Amino acid sequence: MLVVLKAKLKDILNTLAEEYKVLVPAKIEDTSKFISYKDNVDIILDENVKLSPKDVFFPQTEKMYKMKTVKTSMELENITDEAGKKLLFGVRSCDMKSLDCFDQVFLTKGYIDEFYKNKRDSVVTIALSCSQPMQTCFCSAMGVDSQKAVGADVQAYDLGDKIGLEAISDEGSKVIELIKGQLTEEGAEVPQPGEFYLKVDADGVSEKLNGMFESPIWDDVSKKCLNCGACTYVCPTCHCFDISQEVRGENVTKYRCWDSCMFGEYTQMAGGHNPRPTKKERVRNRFMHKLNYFPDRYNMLLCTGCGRCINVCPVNLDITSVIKQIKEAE
Amino acid sequence: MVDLTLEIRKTAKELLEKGEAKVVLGWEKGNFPYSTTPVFIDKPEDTERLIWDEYCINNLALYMLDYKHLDGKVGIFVKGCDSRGINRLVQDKQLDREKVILIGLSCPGMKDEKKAKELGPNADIPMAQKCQDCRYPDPVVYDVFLGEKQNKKVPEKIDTSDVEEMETKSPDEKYRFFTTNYEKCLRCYACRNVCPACNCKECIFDQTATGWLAKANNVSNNMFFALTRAMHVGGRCIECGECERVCSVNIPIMLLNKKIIKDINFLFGDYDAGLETEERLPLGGYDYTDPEEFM
Amino acid sequence: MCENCSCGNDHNHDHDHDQNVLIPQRGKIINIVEETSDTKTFSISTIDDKKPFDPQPGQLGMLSLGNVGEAIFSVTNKGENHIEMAIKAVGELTNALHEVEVGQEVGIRGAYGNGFPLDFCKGKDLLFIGGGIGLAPVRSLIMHCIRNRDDYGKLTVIYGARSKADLCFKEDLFENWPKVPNMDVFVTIDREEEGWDGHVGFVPSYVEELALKPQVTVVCGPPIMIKFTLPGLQKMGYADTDIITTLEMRMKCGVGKCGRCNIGSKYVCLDGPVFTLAEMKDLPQEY
Amino acid sequence: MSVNEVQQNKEVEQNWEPKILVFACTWCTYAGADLTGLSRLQYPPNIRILKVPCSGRVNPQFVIKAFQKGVDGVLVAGCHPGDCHYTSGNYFTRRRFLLMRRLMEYIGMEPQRFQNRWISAAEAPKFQQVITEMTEEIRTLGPNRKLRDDQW
Repeated sequence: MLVVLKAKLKDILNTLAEEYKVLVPAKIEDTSKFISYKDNVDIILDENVKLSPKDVFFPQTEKMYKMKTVKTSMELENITDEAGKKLLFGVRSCDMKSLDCFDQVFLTKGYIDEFYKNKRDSVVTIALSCSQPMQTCFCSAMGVDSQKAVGADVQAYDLGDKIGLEAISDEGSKVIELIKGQLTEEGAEVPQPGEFYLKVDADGVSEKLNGMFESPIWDDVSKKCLNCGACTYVCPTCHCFDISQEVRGENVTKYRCWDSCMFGEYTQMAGGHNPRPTKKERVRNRFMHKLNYFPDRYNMLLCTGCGRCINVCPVNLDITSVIKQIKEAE
Repeated sequence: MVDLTLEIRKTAKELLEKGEAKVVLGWEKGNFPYSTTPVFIDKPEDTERLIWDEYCINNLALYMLDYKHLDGKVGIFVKGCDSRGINRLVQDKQLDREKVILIGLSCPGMKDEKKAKELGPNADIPMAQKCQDCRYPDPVVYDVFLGEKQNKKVPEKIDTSDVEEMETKSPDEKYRFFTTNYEKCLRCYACRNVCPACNCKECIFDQTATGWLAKANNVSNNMFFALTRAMHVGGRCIECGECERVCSVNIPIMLLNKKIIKDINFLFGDYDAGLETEERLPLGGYDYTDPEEFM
Repeated sequence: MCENCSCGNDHNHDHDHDQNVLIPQRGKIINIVEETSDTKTFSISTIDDKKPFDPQPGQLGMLSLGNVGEAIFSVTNKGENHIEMAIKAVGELTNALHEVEVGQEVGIRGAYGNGFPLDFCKGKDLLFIGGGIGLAPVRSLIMHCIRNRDDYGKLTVIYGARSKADLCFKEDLFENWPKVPNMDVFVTIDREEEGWDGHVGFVPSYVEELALKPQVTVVCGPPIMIKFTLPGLQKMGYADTDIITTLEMRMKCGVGKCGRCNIGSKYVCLDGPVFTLAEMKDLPQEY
Repeated sequence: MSVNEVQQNKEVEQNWEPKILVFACTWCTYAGADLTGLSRLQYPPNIRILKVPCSGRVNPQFVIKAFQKGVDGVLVAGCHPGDCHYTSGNYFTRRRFLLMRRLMEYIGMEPQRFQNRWISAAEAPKFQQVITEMTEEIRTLGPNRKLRDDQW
């Protein structure tokens, strides 16, 4: 396997930065997320970032197009995406899996979301295996292999003081080619991942939920929920958005931005009717969507076990407990 | 910490068995040694789920809004901060004091869950910031009290040294500080939703049709949110620090709330929100002798 | 599978894959008909006088006013070079739309949704039941049947509104449709009213009164009307698979991405808005 | 941003004039502004007056929104204490904005940009003076970028 010392990682990133706009997981302003690589960024390799990389592909606020409205006329003007290839270094298996979910949503079922596709096509990914799961991690229960990500261009392995690299796709081979001179060939074994703290058994949970729309567990589960959007905004798979506009006199910018199924306004119709009026319906929809509706539609769970929602929930509403409760329900 | 778990369970069980309360709100253990989660018990046999340990940090008062129309009484365990939250809701006529049974608990100060996650299970976990700043560890109102009051010596006035330090900076420094922080804001509204002072039936930030706050996330809109919220909870904030605790991107929200508390104390006389239920709020009243700066 | 491209859609569709589906075409309002005090029908064509898209009966279109917003409406009819939408003023955008005049430029995109099952309806007698603005989606199918009159059996319309003034599409109801061969139109209003010599009563009871033989039925109207009409139909022996209705949810993208219009694992914008009663029974009751 | 736009922005900057939003209570300050005009008292044309029924009508979010939308300064003006048409509206105003002014300063807004004054219907010279002074103060500070929502 081609390896590099972690201490020399920045040399590689510097080389790659000549070709790509490199994004790395880093600590910044008392949180952590993927940011543009610079020599002085505080890269973190021992744990996953607090905010998922989804905003690289699906920004929290994304301008879509502009309009000029003068009296009765309305002219449309497209907005072009910034050009250039991006390279996302150090994406964990859970977050790679979430891109798989995003691809299903944005690229299939008859319509392609061009905004997403343009960004997706311009990003090359280097996935990084996890040696020690964080306490809130439960990816293996969601069918994610923490050592081998789906859809990565390059798979990187955490080998202690070194990182091993393996090209997966053609794009990945190009990346390796660029840095080949800085890598050494070594016999290295992919280490076994550490134990998961959270024991979750999600087998059959999708099927079990088929008859559970009216189950009393939703009353119980939703009681403590505050209906904030923290879980949905840190979730790497949550992809709901709203479309709105900013009006500046004649100039209108149409944009889309993240939305959350936890907010009452989300399904509120103009006439006043709201099909999901209370937190019970909203919480039920969130978990049903993740564990039943999405599998039904796209044949995969809409949860990758990254544990971020467990980490941020103000009231510790824990999806693994919900899964347990579902499985134990009559 | 005195282990009151058994007493808590017993009290809750009695309330439910005698039918004095329809439901009892407390805490149960979460999935981690350092986590608890609010629990709503309506069957006597479920009272075994209740616990009392150094991680029962959630302020439960705001849940009373969900039980406004319950036919019957609600039992609720209250620490100092929870009890002030209850008073606030009663003061805002959001809650009928007669409909709650407050079971007081003296709070030794809860440990910092975020730090516990970072430091691991064997570390010495520091007290949560909100508890370090707490001046009312004993409930200020209760119907039943379990355990013993600490009557701990607490500072008479809120510690605003961090606010004062901020005030000494130049306008641009201050602006940079707040905007770098609010640039991170996800606008998940956890701070608002967890706040026992926020009890509007429909929040201004949810009235998208009015156009006050666009959904677009940018630093200007986020600052609009932060400042408007700070003003809206001005005089109502009970310093429970829940907003700052739940922020998923660690914005020092209390720096804004404490600034307003400090100024209220200075301008209109010392005021601690949530200590009583009859008086007018600082911003809901006035005094002819208020400082005059508008001449 | 879609034969036009490799998009993986379940059915054929005519969208252009080079076109960004979330960006509308530039269109304009070429005609406005005032149906009732709060409902107008807008005819919309592209800026170069073409039909913005070719909707199947029951499909949806996303209409926007530049500085107000965008919302989805069912297409009530189509012409050579335009589509029609009947819009009731209920919210921010719809109120603004009611203020505009002919010539106003708008954004228009579509067609979205599944539309009515035309193959299934072919050759059969069809009963259309509508209440208030609920006639809007049904009208697209009625107009289709009239245009292709030989392909369908007897057509019957039962339509009701609160008052005479609230009746939509009056010209169709009283002038055009009664002249169509083998077509009956029954109109009712909720309460007695001066100058009205037609039927008085609610739609559900009128349906039971008329006691037509079981046939393929399209029901659209306010939830309360649907709620009371369906049991009546079932009592009269109408099959669940023959009862067709349309559902509505809040929508933003119209193409199954933005997430909010789901009922269970179905997206109303993509898999709906047309569902048979049999299909609806498989969905969670959350609409 | 295209080169053209940068050019335009520079021009805007060069020809920049302070833009001040005045929330004026209809009973006192608005009438005072009226009298200023009737008395032929000159004041800088940099203000836009927004008439409110009472200075107590002005919510904190009005002020922040104004800065978001691009004004360089905000003045909230109403009747003197004791003169409120609704008896006590301006006492509430006083409390609210004593706090808000401090909060705005605290987050880095220059205090000159957000001011409050009592101006009665008879105080035309005071209106003239306040507007003139405030305009000059803001002119010295330059255009306001803080809180502005200019990312569109």
